[in-house]
This record gives sequence, structure tokens and C-alpha cells, in this order.
Amino acid sequence: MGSVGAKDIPELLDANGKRIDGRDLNELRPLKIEAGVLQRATGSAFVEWGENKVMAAVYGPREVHPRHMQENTKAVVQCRYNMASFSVDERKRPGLDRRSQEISKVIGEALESVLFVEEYPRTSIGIYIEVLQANAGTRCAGLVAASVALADAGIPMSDLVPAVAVGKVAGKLALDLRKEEDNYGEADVPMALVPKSGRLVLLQMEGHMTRDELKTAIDMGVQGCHKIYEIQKEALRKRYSIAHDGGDAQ
Amino acid sequence: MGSVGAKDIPELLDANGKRIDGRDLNELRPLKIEAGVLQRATGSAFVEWGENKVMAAVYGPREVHPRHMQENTKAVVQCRYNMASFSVDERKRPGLDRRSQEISKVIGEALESVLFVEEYPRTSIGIYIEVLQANAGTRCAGLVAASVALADAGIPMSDLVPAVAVGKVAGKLALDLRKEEDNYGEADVPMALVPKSGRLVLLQMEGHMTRDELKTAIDMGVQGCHKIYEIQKEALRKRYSIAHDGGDAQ
Amino acid sequence: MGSVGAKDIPELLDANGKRIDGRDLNELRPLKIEAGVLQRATGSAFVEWGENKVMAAVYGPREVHPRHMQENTKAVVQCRYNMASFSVDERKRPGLDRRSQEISKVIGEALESVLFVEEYPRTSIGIYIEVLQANAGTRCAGLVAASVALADAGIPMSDLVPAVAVGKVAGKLALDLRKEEDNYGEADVPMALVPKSGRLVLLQMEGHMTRDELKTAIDMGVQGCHKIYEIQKEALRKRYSIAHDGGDAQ
Amino acid sequence: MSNEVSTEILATHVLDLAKSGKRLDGRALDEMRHLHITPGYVTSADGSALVELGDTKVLAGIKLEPGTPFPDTPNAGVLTTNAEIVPIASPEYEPGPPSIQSVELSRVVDRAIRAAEAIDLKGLCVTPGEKCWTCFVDLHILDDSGNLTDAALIAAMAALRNAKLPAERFELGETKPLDVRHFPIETTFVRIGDAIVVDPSSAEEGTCQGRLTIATDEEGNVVAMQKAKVGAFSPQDVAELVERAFVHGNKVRAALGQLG
Amino acid sequence: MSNEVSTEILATHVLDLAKSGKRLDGRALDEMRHLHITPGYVTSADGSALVELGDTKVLAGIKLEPGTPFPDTPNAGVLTTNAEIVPIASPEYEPGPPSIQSVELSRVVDRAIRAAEAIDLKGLCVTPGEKCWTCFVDLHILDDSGNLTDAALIAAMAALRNAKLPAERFELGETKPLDVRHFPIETTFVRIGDAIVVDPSSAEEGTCQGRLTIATDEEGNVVAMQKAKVGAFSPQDVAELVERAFVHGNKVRAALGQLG
Amino acid sequence: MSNEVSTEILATHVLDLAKSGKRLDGRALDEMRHLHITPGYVTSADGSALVELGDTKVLAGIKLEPGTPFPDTPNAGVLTTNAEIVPIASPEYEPGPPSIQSVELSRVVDRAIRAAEAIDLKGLCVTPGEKCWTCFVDLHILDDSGNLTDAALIAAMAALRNAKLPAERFELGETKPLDVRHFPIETTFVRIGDAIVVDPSSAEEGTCQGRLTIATDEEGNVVAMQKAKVGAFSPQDVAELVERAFVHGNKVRAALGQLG
Repeated sequence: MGSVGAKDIPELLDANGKRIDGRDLNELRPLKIEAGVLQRATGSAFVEWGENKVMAAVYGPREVHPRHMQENTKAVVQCRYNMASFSVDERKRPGLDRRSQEISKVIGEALESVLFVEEYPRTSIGIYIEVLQANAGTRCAGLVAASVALADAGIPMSDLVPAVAVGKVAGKLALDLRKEEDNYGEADVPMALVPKSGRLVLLQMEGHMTRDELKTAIDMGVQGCHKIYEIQKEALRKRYSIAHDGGDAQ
Repeated sequence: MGSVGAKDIPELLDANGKRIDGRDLNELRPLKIEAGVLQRATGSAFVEWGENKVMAAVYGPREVHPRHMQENTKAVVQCRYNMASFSVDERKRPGLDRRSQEISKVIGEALESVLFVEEYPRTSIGIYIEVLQANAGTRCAGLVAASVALADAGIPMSDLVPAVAVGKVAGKLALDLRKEEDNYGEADVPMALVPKSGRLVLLQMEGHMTRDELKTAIDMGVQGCHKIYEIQKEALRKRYSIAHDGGDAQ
Repeated sequence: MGSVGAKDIPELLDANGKRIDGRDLNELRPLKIEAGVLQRATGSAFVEWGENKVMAAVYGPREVHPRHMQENTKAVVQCRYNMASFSVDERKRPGLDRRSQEISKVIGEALESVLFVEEYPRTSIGIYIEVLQANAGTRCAGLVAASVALADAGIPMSDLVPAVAVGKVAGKLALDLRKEEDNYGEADVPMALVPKSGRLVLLQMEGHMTRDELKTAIDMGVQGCHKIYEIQKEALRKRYSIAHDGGDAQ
Repeated sequence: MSNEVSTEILATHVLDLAKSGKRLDGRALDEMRHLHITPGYVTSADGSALVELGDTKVLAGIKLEPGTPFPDTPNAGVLTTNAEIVPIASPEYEPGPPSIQSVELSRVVDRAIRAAEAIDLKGLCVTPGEKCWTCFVDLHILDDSGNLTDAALIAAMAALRNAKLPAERFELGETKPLDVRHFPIETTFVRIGDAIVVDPSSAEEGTCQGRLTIATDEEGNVVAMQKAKVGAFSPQDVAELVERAFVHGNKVRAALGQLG
Repeated sequence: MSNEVSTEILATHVLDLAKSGKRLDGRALDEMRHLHITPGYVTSADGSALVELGDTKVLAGIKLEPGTPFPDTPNAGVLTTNAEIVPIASPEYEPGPPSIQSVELSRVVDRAIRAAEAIDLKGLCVTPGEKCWTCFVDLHILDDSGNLTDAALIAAMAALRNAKLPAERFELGETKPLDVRHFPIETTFVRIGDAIVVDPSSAEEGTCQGRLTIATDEEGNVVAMQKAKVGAFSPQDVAELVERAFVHGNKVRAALGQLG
Repeated sequence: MSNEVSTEILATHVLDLAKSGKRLDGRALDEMRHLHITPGYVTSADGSALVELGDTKVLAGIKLEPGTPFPDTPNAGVLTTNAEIVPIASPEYEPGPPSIQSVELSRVVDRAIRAAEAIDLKGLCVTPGEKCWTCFVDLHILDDSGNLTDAALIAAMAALRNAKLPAERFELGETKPLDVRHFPIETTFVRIGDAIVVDPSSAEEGTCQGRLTIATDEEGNVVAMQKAKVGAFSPQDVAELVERAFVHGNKVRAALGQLG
């Protein structure tokens, strides 16, 4: 649903129902998660998901400046999603554009939904996401990374938060769109799940879908989130076992 | 006295001394004032004056952030005059340009002259003016609206503050210029009066006037202000009577 | 080492080894310093150095706003180097560009090296430099002026700080470059000295120099700094004697 | 501090009411506030509408100007949506660049207009790759008494339907109405405990546990959604709210349809 | 706090002095501080002047560059006035965009130059609608010891009268002096209790009850006025101050006239 | 307050260690941390490299786009270096425009590339005065564990050596590697009491008494220097550090040379 180019539209599904990169409709792109990748941060994680590369870090809970921004009954969650200027085809001017500001807001609200912010009054928790290389689905990749970084920081949460987008491509619903599918598809529905409660904390949509399509899309996304959830947990297990062996993550 | 266009200059006074909209030289445009039009504000007012539509709201007295901006012996008066991007012929970029900043300053200083700011140390009083549709005279319309909004907010004042501009059009002094008169006229003198003291709290001028013309212009403006003063008081009487009947202004 | 123009490169050294303005290689441009030139500042100085005109002022030690910027164990040194829009050939947009920000930082750090900042905890010392007319060497001129302004403000320092640049011009090392030499030269090394300790508190370089050239360049610069140091001291003596005579510097 | 106490008391009260199916202003859970639309409110704009949704007030103004198409859409005009929550609208205003709330608001409204293909952007192309119309939708928020999103899209759509392409002024042919083809409406819900209410007031928004906006068109499509604020919705919630959004959207479309 | 106390003590003292017709620096109520003008102070500018009015110091620099006329004035050059109260000038400086004081100052000076038609903007047109000269008047405030407005307009006018149109540098004909046709001067008054004094010092500006600036030209016209600061003037005050402004303006014009 | 106490304790400890020729992380005074370079790390860039210097991580990305030459260098392409210390990198991040640290970092790296004539800017001219390539060097600082300057220039040089001029994409001929001619390396030292150590960690930078960066090229020239932070160096110090910078620079050049 990005800007539609003037170029010819590529064929997004072949005769066998395979997608442009050979995947099935409900197949995720390869996903690797590593926790504890940065030295200065309280917690951090790196996500490589298809051709996306995303790094997230968490700082805090810590003091709030300026002081009138602090809240007496809860921690302030500050979230910033940012794209490196070279992460996309055409160089992006450094700094947060309006799209990045909106994504920062919805990711921050999604993650605050699983944090016990009332335990840390008068502090801030900074959640920072840097997209190093982008190929559709970066807000979900960022949320997945940030969720692992929060766990790595030892900040109590009710659950980890997996996220994935479902789209409509050549008339069919497809899980985890890549760039061409996003650009030339008919709809895109990114979502983030709290597996333990079965509820969605992020949900956006743009395009055209009937009620039934939307219902099915959300079901597909929830399934995908459960797979991602396992990879998130595995990354944290690996991080803890390295830490317990006396070594430290590279 | 705005930018002079390349177009033909319209005839501003006809053979009978009538102005472009049929008014006499010392005749005001129709003026309607309604107090208490906004729900969230401490006080508010809407002014429709000729083809000007202006809304003003007052918030406060309230806490000042950041704290080093507060003053220990008086309230800080913050005034912001802003034009909607669609309020003028050519779309205006959103945000305060230098003209709006200057007008914000002179209106704020004019109104602070009738407020008892020393009664509210360490607080701020916010005076906000939004021009929704503009046709010359918006600073006066904004001041008139803000003055009524301050009264509606219950903030003690020594007096209401009416305001109007007098200009020079085709060699004659004329009260309350409309757009064509402002653009193609020879001078413009906006002023704001404190009727009880007979003193001016706002006075600006641009153009060419002899001493005598200027003196006459100010006299005409003062007369005009007294008429506007009556309409301001009437708007507040109406507001109070509605409030006292147990209803609330629409 | 500024931007190389498309014009013909002027001859920077003549047959007798004289420079474009007739100077010898190790000769300074004429330098005049006056202390105490501004009324509102705690301390001030004006420097006319060749065709450079630079004014510096110091304010403080004074309270820091906003409060979280203050430091409990030392004064915060705030330094701002700014060029007037008309100080250069092509009009410069008002405001600090990246070059001015970098120069502000290195000058501030250089001067803080001779201040006893731990004597003034929770305060700020503001050092402000305005370049009114520029002809190469303005950062050194600014530092020389700021150093005298600090002394004029009565702020204790371990020493005054003279500064000068040494460059490479037509293959030869030359003291105190003027504009053409800077634009068409091969290297530029600005430096600032603490004469009592013999150490450099500012040192930058751009261009091409061998180790030996660099060593010689620094020696030439140190020599130059000692001459400037005398002029700085003379300016302060003059300032004090005027002050003691009961008069005040014009 | 007293401010935080009163916020908390209000939140508890709103929550208690919701448990028994009630709301602070007496509305039913599925009841929208009174809607009043004044098309053509501002004559300096090429199209405009003032929308009053209860105490919430949004003024939309349209300006149409010649411009240049984006390189990747050489055959289309440009749509630019901008929302400003101006300081008269609520005590939360802070000076500086547009707040993140303003940014989200303008993007959510823009997305609904764009995804529903509400206006014919191709028809706004004058010379491919060279000249087109730029359509500015400016949303001036006058009173933020809750549910700005729904009010803002209604104002935008009413202003677009009211707009004239000022071709004569720019010597680009005959002035004519803007071509508005589809009719998206947004419906916003907030969760208050176990209840989910439509068209939230500012008190309800301030104390809710999640907000969901669903944009539908007149042909039975969902065209945009936005979950916001701290809180969560189950897939079942979403399915149910989509149904409610169609009912609500059709009601508003009917009301708005009578205007133009 | 101590700062506020000393401010109040000073205010009371200034007021007490005014009651007996006296001022802090010993001047008469109608007496201007010593004025010293150095035209051509900065050779990197196309025109410049340093003005010292008592301790107040303003440096004006003119730059003339080829540019494009505004669409609504295709036959005229462009005048741009900018004032910067730089941090050396006073302890009130704050980092960030130009302060509202700087903005007002530049606009009041600009208005006087423009309303008096001091420079021949039509003469700065090169090719109608396409090319013109842009005249930048940059005011660098070096010491704010009161009454910046009057000092800034004097500096601007002296710099304009000192300026050369650098036509040769841009291959646009022969370099020649800028055509300065009229000679506006601003006179600023502040009210101190019942007294109204001219050319206020910074202490007087800090404690005054209203400031009024009146710009006159050499032909007997008032061309601009600006009332600023909290306080008020009666119509009788204004009439009287206009008379005083002409006396003062003519005195300054005479002084400045001798320079060029 | 506790923060300031712990900072002071750390500073004293670092200083005590230095007196006996030791460092916090066990390195010798002249020992660099482990250096790891991953060229081509980001495929969306025209050239890229991830540099890990101990825990410090810098990602450099190159983008090459058609642009316009500067008027004073009509025969050359444009080089633009930008560094962003993003908030994941250290707790010192503050929202707003680039910090002064970011500005200094980008300028020091840019100066070394430019003074060493590392890339052939004339070769990036397409049509003199009209069209050229703009080379953006963007430095994304991921972890600031000390000595960003050296790591950033290594990343920039590795990314430039990895870059391809995407001429085909812009229909400007054949895509080919960027022409990298010289090989500047920066070596940064900090003074800790009487000791001067190379490749400082963030703890050492936080407690040092002066920092000096020296850029050398492969032909035996010093091409750039930058003294930063509060503190001082004697001319003898500088002469000695220049020697050490050549030793260190040649070591890094050798390591980097093996990559490409």
C-alpha cells in the first residue's frame, strides 16, 4: 500500500500459488533474533527478518528530564522508531518524518500495554528502534525486537509481544508481506499479539477488505504471531544461558 | 497597506462618497459577538465581523511550565494569534509567521494592560486567537474576541477592550477597512481603547498621514471603539442570562 | 583550505619571499585589542586583526536554566561563535551552521581548560563571540577576544589564551594566513596556547603536512602566540588604568 | 497532584458507570452525540465544513493549487492532509511542532480518504509528470471534547463534497465541483473495562483501555483501521466492532448525503 | 528573588526621579543620548554603519544580491529586514529561533523604511517578473542599553545611504550608489508614571508603563507607529508625542545628513 | 547525586590505574581494541560497512545520487558526511537537532576524507556546472563505547571502498566501483593524568584531560587533526603522538587493505 510506481506491476502469485520469493501464502520469511547485542543499553536485541535488519535498545527505568514531563503515578514510556537514511532505496533525510512519528506512537502504546508502568513512578522507560535495512514489515520487526530488548533489560512484562502483517496480494490473503507485495498489494494489516491473553495491542489497516477477509486475515496473523513468539523465547533462552555460563553475548 | 497587486486598482469611493461595500466613511461593518462557545476553555468568544470569523479562548490562570518561566510577582500572559491556512486567498503555511508573532505580542501587551496580573503570581494566563476567515482587521477582531473571552473566563479586568482600525482611502479617512481598502489604501491605523480611562493600549500605523489626519483618525477610531464596546457588553449580558437560566450557550 | 573557487589562483609568494600583503612568512597581521567595550556584559573585548573584526562578551557566573542542565560540581561553560550575515562576501543565512557549532565547541573546551570551573558549581559562564567582518583566522581572533573578555569579567583563569593559525602557502610555512592564503593554501593549523604551561588547548589541522613541517608549524605558532599574549596583556593594563582613573572605557 | 487525584476519581467513576451499561453524559453505549454539519462555513477556502459532534468542533478547509506530481505517480494529483490541534481546543496544547496526536490524526484521516479512493486523484492530473492539482485538506481542531478522528473525517468529506476546483482563477479551464467518488466514514470505539463504547467523549478517552478506529466505505469494505492508546482488543472484539462500524458509518453517510 | 527585589527597587527609584522631572542618567526628559555614527564600518558588506546611541550599539549591514521579484510585485525589487539581538548584547538572550523582541524590532524598522518609500524598490527591478535585486538589511544588535528601535533605523538608513549596488560583480551593469529617496526617523518614548521621556535607557524600558514609537519623514508625514509594552497612552498624549517626534526626527536627520 | 559520586569514583580509579601504566579493560597504553569489519552489511545502500571496535559499533552507508555541483566547484561532485548518534547508542541521547557531538564527529570524519583526497571528486562530475554525483556518507552510531571518531572513519572508508556508482539505475552509463584513491586513518588519544592512551573507551573519554585525533594517509602525510575536550597537549606531546599515529594508522590500513 506504499506509493504505486509507474513501473510495470510484477506478478505477485504464480500458477502454483507461490509468492514472488517462493513462499506459500501463510509462510513467514526467515526470522533470526539475538538478544543483548549492545553494551551501553539496559537491554537490546537485533532482528534479521527476511531482508529487514532492525536493532532495538531499552534504557531505564531512569530519571525524567525536564521534570514536568514526569508522572507521579507511573513511568513515562518514550518510544522512537527511526529509519537509517540508507535503509531504503531512495536516501531518506535523517530525522523523524510523520510516518515514523506515528509508528513510534502505536508501538509505544502497544508495548506499554504489557508493562507494569505503575511500579516505576516518576521514571521514564526509553524504547528505541533503528531500522538499518528495510523490506516491508519494519514496524512489526521493530516491535518484535523492542519486546525482546525489554525482556533483556529485565523490565517486568505480562508477556512478550510478537507482531506480523497480513496482506492481500493478487486477491489472496498472504502472511508477512515483502516489499513488492506491500507496494502492489491491495491491503495490509499489521498487528501485534499478547499470546497469553489472546488480545491485539497493535492493529492497523489500509486498503480494501470485506468483513470476512479481515476476520481471516486476523486469524492468519495470530497464527503467525504464535510462531514468532517461539523464536522470541528461544532468543531469550539463548541469551540467559550464555549469561549464566559466565560469558557475555557478542 | 498589504502587498500591492499587479491588478487594476478598484475604485474605493464612489461619486456619493460611498465605499466599495456601500458604507459611509465612519460606518462599521456588521459585528456579531458570542461568548462561551467552547467547552474545554476557561472562557471563549466568537466574533463575526464583516467577512472576518475569529475565535478566541482563554485558559487559566494555571501552572507555568517549564518552571523557570514563571514569575514570582505576577501572572505570565501568553498570547498567540494564529491564522488558519485556509483563512486567506492563497493558502498560508501552518504555523506562526513573523507577522503573527508581532501581532501576538502587541495584543498580549494590550490586554495585560487591563489585567490584574499581580493577583495571580506564579501562574500563566493563555490567550489564544484563531482567525478562521480573514478580510482585513483581524488583529482588532481577535482583540475584541479575546477581551470577551477573558471576561467569560471570569478573570478580573479593569475594563473590556474594544478595537478597530481607521485608514485612509482615496484621500479620505475611513473607519474599519475591508480587504480592498486595506490593500489599496494609503494608511492604516489599528487601535484598541480602554473606554473607562480613555487611553489606547494598542496603536500601530503604517502609511502616510499628516499630524492632523492622524489626530482625526484616532478620534474616529475612539468613536468606533465605543460602539464596539456596547456590542461586547451585550454579548456578555446574553451569556450571563443564558448561564443564569440554567442553560448553556450553544 | 576553504572552498576552492573556479577563478585563477593568485600568486601567494613573490620572488622575494614576500606574501600577497607584503608580509614576511613569520609576520603577524596588525592586531588591536580593546577590553571593556560593551555596557551590559560582565566582560567584553573587541579585536581588530588584519581585516577581521570580532567582538566577544562574557556573562556570568549566573544561574542555569533549565535547572537539569546545571552541574553540582562545576560551572557549565556555554560558548557560541557566530558570524554576522554580512561578515563574508556572500551573505550568510543568520544562525549557527555546522561549522560555527564545531568552532563553538572547540573554543569553549579550550577556554574551559584555563578556568577554575569547580569554584562556581551550579552556575553557567556564557562566552559569546560575534564575527563582524571576516578575513581568515576568525576562530583564533574570537578566542583571543573571548580570553580578554573573561579577564575583563574578573573570572579567575590560570592564564590568558593567545591563538593563531599557521599554514602552508606555495610550499612554505606561513604565520597568520589571510583569506587568499587560506583559500588557495595547502594546509592550515589553528592553535591556542597557554603561555605559562607551554601547552596547547586548541589544535586543529587540515591539508597536507609532513611530520617535520607540522613540528615547525607548531613552533612558529607558539612564537606567534607569545607576541599576541603581550598585546592581550597590554589591552588589560590599559583597561584597568582607565578604570582606576575613575573613567570608564568607551 | 490534586489534578492527578481528580483524574483518578473521574476514571473510577467512568468505569463504575460502564459496568452497569451507563455513560457519564447519559448516552447508551452505542449512541453517538448530536452531529451538526455546516458546509461552506469559510468562504476563503475552496471548500469547507464545520462539524460539531456534541461539544467537539472541527473546521475543515480545502485549498486547491497547481503543483507538480510526485515522480512515482506522474499521472495523479497530490493530496495533503494536515491537522492542527490549536491551543483554543484543549488545555493540553504545548508550543512547538505539531504534537504526535496531531500527526496521528492527520495520518489516520488521510489514510481513510486515500484507501477509500474518495477523490479521483488521477482526475487532478493536468499534464502528466509536469503539472497537477494539489489538494490541501486542512483540519483546524477548535474544541477537543473527544473523538476527533470521526469528526475530522466527517469534516474533511463534507468539505471535499463542498469544494470547487478553481480552474478559472489559475487559467486552467472551467471551475467545477471536485470529483468525490467514495464515502469513507470512521467509527471510533474505546474500551472502558469490559464495555466498548462508540464516539467517546474526552473524559472517556482519558480513562480508556484502548481505542479502535474502523473506516468503512459505502460498498461494504473496511478501508482502514487504527488501534491506539494503551490497551487491547481480542479478534472477537474486532469482528464485532466491524459490524457496529458499518451500522454507524451508514447512519452518518445517510445524514451527510442529505447535505449535498 | 534578590533579582526581583533589585528590579523593584530600581523601578521605584526611576519613578520617583520622574516625578521631579529627572532621569537616572541625569538627562532631561526630552534629551537624547549622545549619537555617534560610523558609516562603512564593515567592508565585507555592500553598505554598513555602526550606530552608538549612548551605550546602545547597533551594526547594520546591507547585502545586495540578484533574486526573483514576488509574484504580486513583478516590477519591484525585494527588501528584507532582519534583526538579531545576539547574546553579547544583553543578559536576556535565550538560544533558539529569533526572540519575539527581535521579530518586532525587524518588523518595525522594515515598516518605517517601506512606508516612507525610503529606497526606490522599482529601481531594483532588472527584468519584470523574472529578475530583481534583493536588498538585505541585517541589524546586528551588539549592546542593548535601551531604545534599540531608534538606533536600528538610524543604522539601517546610514547603511543604505552608504550602500553601493554591486552590479559589476554580478555582470548587471555599472556599480553605483543605492538610490535612497526618503529619510524616515523613529522616535521612541516611554511613560514613567506621569512623565513621558524620549530615547529610553534599558532601565527605563524595564520599568515603563507603555512605549510608543513614531516614525516621521522629512516631508512632515507620520509614516509608522508602534505602541508596545504593557501600558497606555491617551489620544492627547499621542498628539503631543507626534509633535515631539517631528522635532526629534528633524534633529537626527540634520545630523545624519551631514555624513553623506 | 549518586550518579556524580560514581562518576568521580570511576575517574579516580582510571587515573590511579594510568599511573601504573594500566587501563580499566586490561589493555596496554598503546593497545587498540579488537577491530572487526563487515563490508556490504546493508544491501539497500550503494556501499556499506559495519565496524566493531571493541563494543563500539558504527554502521556506515553510502548513497550516490545525481545532483548539482556547487557554484564554486563546477567540475567536482559533492561529498556530504552526516553522523547520527542515535538513541540506542548511549544514555546521553537527547531529542532534538543533531547534538554538537554528532556535528563535530561528522565534520572531523569529513575533513579527513576531504583533506586526504580519499575519493576522486572530479571524477564525480557529469556535466560541468550542471550535473554531478552527490556522495552521501551516513554514519549511524549504534553503540558508543568510546572512540567513535576512529571507528567512524574506518567505517566510512570501508563503505566507500565497498561502494558502486549506480550509473545504470540513473541512466548515466555503466555501474562501476567508486574510485577511492587515498586511505586516511584517524588515531585518537586521550590524556589520563600523565599517561596518553590510544583508542579510548567511553570510561576513559569521560574522565580524560584532553583528546587529540590525528589523521594520517598512506604516503606519510598528516592530513587532519582535532584537539577536543577540556585539557591540553604540549608541542612535544603532539610530535610524539604524530609518530604513534603513523604506526597505528599503518596497522589499520593493513588490516583494512586485506578486505578489498
